[in-house]
Amino acid sequence: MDLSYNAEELAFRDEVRAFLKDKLPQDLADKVKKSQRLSKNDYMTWHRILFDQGWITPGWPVEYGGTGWTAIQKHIFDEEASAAGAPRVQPFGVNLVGPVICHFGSEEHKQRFLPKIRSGEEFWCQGFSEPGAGSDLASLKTRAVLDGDEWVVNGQKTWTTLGHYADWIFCLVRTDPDVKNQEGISFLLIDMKTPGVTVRPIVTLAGDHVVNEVFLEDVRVPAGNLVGELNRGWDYAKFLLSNERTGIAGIGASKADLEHLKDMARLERKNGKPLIDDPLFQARLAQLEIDLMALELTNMRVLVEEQERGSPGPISSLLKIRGSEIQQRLAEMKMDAVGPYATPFILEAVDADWNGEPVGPDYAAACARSYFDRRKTSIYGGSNEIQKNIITKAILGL
Amino acid sequence: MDLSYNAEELAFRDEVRAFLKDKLPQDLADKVKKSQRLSKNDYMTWHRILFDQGWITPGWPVEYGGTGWTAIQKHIFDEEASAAGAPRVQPFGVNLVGPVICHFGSEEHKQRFLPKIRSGEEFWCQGFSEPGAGSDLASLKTRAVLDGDEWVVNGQKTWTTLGHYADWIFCLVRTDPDVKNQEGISFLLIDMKTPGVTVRPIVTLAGDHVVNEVFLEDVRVPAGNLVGELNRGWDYAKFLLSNERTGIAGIGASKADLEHLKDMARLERKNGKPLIDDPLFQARLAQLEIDLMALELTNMRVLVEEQERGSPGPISSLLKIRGSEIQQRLAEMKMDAVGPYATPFILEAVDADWNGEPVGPDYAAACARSYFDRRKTSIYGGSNEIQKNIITKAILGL
Amino acid sequence: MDFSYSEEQTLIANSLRKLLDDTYAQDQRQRYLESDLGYSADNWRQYAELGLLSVPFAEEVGGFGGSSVDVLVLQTEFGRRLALEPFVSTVVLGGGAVRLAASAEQQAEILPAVIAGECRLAAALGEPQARFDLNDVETTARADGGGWVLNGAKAVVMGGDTADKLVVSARTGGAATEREGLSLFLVDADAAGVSRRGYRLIDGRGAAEVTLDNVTVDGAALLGEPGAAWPVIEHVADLGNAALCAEAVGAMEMVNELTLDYLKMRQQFGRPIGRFQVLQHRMVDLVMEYENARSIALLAAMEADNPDVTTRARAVSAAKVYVAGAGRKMGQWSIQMHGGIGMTDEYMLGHYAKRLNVGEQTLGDVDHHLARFGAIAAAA
Amino acid sequence: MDFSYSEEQTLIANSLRKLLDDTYAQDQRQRYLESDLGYSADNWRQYAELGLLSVPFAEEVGGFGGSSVDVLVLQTEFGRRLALEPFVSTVVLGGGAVRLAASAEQQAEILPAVIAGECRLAAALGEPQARFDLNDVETTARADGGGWVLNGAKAVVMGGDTADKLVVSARTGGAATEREGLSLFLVDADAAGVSRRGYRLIDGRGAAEVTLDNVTVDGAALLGEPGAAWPVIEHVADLGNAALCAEAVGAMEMVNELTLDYLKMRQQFGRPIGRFQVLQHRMVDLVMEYENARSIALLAAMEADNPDVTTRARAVSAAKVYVAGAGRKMGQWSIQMHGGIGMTDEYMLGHYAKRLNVGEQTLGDVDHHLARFGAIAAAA
Repeated sequence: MDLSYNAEELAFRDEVRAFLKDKLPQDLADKVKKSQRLSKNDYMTWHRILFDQGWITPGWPVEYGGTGWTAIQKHIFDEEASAAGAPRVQPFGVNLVGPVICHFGSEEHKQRFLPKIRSGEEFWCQGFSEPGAGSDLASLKTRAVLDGDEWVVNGQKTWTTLGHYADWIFCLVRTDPDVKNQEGISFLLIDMKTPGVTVRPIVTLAGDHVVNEVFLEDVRVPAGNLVGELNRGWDYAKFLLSNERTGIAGIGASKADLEHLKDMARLERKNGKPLIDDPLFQARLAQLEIDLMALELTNMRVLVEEQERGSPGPISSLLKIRGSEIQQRLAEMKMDAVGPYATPFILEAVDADWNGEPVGPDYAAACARSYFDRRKTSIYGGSNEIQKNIITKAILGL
Repeated sequence: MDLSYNAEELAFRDEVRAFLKDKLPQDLADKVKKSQRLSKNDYMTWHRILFDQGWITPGWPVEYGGTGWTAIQKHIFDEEASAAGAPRVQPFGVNLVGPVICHFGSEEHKQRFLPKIRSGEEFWCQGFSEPGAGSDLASLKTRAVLDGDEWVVNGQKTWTTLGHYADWIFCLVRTDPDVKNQEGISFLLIDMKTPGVTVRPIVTLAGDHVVNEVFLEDVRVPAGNLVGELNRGWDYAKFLLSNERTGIAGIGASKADLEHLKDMARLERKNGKPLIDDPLFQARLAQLEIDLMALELTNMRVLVEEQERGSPGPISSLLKIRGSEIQQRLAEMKMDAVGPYATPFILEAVDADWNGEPVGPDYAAACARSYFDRRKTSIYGGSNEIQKNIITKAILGL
Repeated sequence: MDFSYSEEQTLIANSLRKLLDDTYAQDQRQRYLESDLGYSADNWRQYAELGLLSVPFAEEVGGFGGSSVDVLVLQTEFGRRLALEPFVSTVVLGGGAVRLAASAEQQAEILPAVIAGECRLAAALGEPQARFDLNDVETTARADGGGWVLNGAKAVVMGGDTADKLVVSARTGGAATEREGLSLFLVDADAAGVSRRGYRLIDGRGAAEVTLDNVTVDGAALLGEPGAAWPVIEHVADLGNAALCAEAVGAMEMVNELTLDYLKMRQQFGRPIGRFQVLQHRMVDLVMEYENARSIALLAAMEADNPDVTTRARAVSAAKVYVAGAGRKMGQWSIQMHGGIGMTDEYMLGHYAKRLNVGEQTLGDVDHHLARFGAIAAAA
Repeated sequence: MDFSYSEEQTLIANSLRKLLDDTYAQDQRQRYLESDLGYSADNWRQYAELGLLSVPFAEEVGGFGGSSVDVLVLQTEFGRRLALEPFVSTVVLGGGAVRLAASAEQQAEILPAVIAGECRLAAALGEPQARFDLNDVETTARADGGGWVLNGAKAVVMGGDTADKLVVSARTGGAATEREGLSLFLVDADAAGVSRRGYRLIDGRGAAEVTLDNVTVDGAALLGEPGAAWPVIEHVADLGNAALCAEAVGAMEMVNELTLDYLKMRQQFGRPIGRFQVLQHRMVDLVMEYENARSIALLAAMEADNPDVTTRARAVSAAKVYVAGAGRKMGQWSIQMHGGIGMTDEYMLGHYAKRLNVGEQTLGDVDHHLARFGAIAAAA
């Protein structure tokens, strides 16, 4: 047993740190640390830096551009990048559809799509959820009917994150309506510029436009855009979702967030002392840090196991549940930390190019907004209730 | 709106206080306040004092010995008795079978049983739960078959509180095995001295003998001991259980317990100061007291409504859930309050006639024991999960 | 013991409910929010006409002579519909300070316009460095001839963006966080030297940062005796918290209504999601939180007018702790039970959660009131 | 990074598990509990023969030279079976104090008998007034010729009822709760002036109140330099807590095994109760608590030997907070999920809950370690 990094891992960490120090633009890191809203350009700037470094798709098979990193190395990269204030790499191309294409796509798919995912030339979004198919994803209704050598797609997708930035959408569509739910679903790639695709923004209660509805009306898609086998889309979706869940624990980002919270709590004052020395606040902060430590170690255990055995397995549901709860508690404590200044809502104050005077301390503007925004972490990627159902079946056998 | 007692109620409270001051034996109150184990004699002493006062069965119809008190008056009595350290009146005769006999029993039942319940001459216990019928009480298997003018009873009851003290047991028995669960059950009164009745103690993890198994083997019971109509026992059980739940919230006892906890926290020291001034402990104590205040007021709202409308209704499930949680939190905080002295387990130290030297402060011996014992409050009387199922159906309509 | 509204209270609750039903459909509310004013001037006028703005004031000045329970009756309705008009800041806080601190002459001078809906008030009590301690006042008032000169900054003044007059706490004596030496002044919001930065709170209500730079007021602006305002400030905060608790209870009622409806309507896995036991039990938790919150909010309203500060503080701080805690949990749980739709601006649920959030963090958060209650409970 | 046992650790874990499987059936355990000794003398001998009592000691004195991770391997097995032998008090606490404080000569004098299973130790560090502060020592040691005279009282000394020798902390200087001026002495449990009141803890393990009334010891009884024992005392408590966490993790493993089995077996409403979603999700919570508890207990074991007190304290106090909290919740939830049967003495579940309870409240409870961790975290 040895819970510390070995020499090789430490050397890798140094390499990552040097890279981040050298290549991560300071203004970008500042935006992230202040929880400001990032533009598509901000995301893509960082994406291209990683691409140039050859580090944009660590999880892919090496022959398609993967780095060959171990699970631990991936974790180290994630943690260091978060600590340095790197933006989150948008996962839709890189972590979601990319691996599906690598594993199940045709040679044409690989050549057509993978390079542009890596270079960032094409931005992807995800077309899974529908108004009537949330937790019960398999009940989705979007239909694709073959007409000559084209699929004609009709239906509606929702909660499409950054769909308004996207060039392509990967969709689950029903290609056989006569079989039971999970069967008869296929995995289809659709160009967002195709006639009949309409994107409508959904504004969240935090005042942001991040997610969208995507309407598909007689959208004609080349037959060759279907990935893998017809009516096997559910298998690919499960493969994809289990990749999604691992990242979703967000340990690295939460560790960085905790440091930010501590910095705030050192500046805020209560009863004439730094808030961080207030017994109640300190105890709550300590409990949160301890819970994060425990989860981080469990995450490492899972990673090491994954490294030895192959895939992450249902245990990733467990990481997702706890990881999302911790992200929410962090946002909650930040909001509590700023006291009365949590309530003023100056939406433009979280825009990076805003030059106005903040209301209260400059870190206050993002707090209530983040608190409400973070409620989504226990909903998306399969709600925590769904994760518990998965564990119930897959691990407990109940 | 007026949340204070009116003049009549205040006068009643004074009357109760005077009675308690005058009639509650000091040594009995001391035992209760120290959470010592009470003997049958202790319980019966207090029972007889209340009987002599005419206050033993406030909930009964006046013609059978009820006091005619309003719901508020009953609450006042309960609260004052708890605060003064009166033992809990054992409910099996007085609150459970008594009202059933009053409402559904024959004239013979009333004349035969009610006076001796009131006088305490006969001690009752409850024969509902079975090894295979806990939460799912309606699946009970104890059979009663009519043989001439006698029921022949075979089966096993469990969790029979104070069955070893009891003269009589009221049982749910299956009298028609061919209909679905809730039907075919009858309500039968059985003399514990009848041949074939065997009581076996169950020792709890707190080291106490309070509950028992009761084995019924070819027990012959006069046909006339069946209460109400044949195969209608489930209705009487529901009537009885909803009475049980109201009392189970235990607001009065919890208020007394909270004062005891505060006294302990004033004596215990942490970091050189009284524990009650420790910020974490004080905050937790405050939250508990506030939760109890809120529940007490909700309880009063329910009582006033009950007074206006008749029966308590499904809302009593809500009181039971929160009331039992508060009882458990009180026990938990007492255990936490005594720190290292919570772990020594000197069972005899909670016996009233024990003269030994305590380990640690004299209030410490009962703490861990009570903590474990209180786990039962969210299990008995229909577990809190069952209560939530009841509310789901009866109030929410889900 | 009686938990029901009087006949008069029932009448007024019903008429207010009807008015709000007619004027607070979601699209109407959205329009108020998007307007510069941030609420409906029309409704404000109607409240005045219905006499709602007169509730807690003495009959001598044209008031209704009502109690905090009467305020609760109104606030519960405002909470149910998330009304945006500055009732709390004008009637409960600003008006509360005036009626508790000011002389009869001053009240006769100030309050009739308030009652008529012609003068909106706000209480500028908190300061940027003070967190929730209203005795932490650095704003100063210096005697100058017969009048006073005020300097300082006030933070997150609810209703301060649209108020006509501000009740400002300032230090005329004492040091740092002392309770002695505080005074209250009534200041015209557009007086020379007063600058306001108005903004919206996360629930859409208006507030402001207020700066006082050599603001000159005359002697009549001082409400009550100089240096003796602390008991009034503390009482005003209690009145405000009792009112915010009542408003929260109204909002909670709707949270539960929306959530229960959604559980019955929303189908997943071939049945209403309300058939899943985990959601059923969570819904029971929501109901329990609501019932207890309502109980203790009633207590706070009953005691909010109590001049005995210990009894009043115990009830109000208990209510604030319970209601704020329940409100946060209910907001979180109800959004979770809705899933994605609960996260959208289009659906009302989130607006209720935000309203509960603002109530929670106004005039002292849970920790603040837990400590206040705890000190009383430990001593008792 | 490697979370697995070494080959040697796996071997020893397996042989200990086999021994305990053979000797700790429920009725056997009950007999040990009912005996005067309170554990199995036979097992104790076998532990010695297997070399288990030598694990943390230096090879020079016949020890195995093992680490706290090796102790974790054993403690997890002891926890799984709720073994009653005084391993923690003798090997981890008493033995830990000797190996960290005593000179090489003293260790050579004392430890071989310990390793051979012929001398049981206990660490008498806590005092009746001290709550969990081991620097709050009122017991005094007065120099007397070449030796010392000890007076005072020690509280809830785990294993103190059957120990042959006690490691006693006493004040040779300093005042009140100062960390300076503390010394450790090895005292024969049956020395003149030592009186012990033995009793059982709620989980059945033995402990004692110890009174020292003019107890005379010679100079060799002093372990280490006089007045400089605090770092050793603090380290011994960390070793103890790491071991208790490991034991708790073993117990939790069984709690989950019992509960999951029960969910599958117990039928109500015509199906296994494990088909009810509320119980399913609660069982998932149990699994999550267990996995995280195990993770952080490993960290505590890894760091428990670290001489850097900040790193060590951070890991051990974090583990204690997490494991104690998880243990309490798991005890409560698992009993609840069992219903009545979980409340009985006949069924093993309650015994696991009681063991978790004692671990939680030994050598500092959650609040104690939350404050210790919090101070480090706030400074970092």
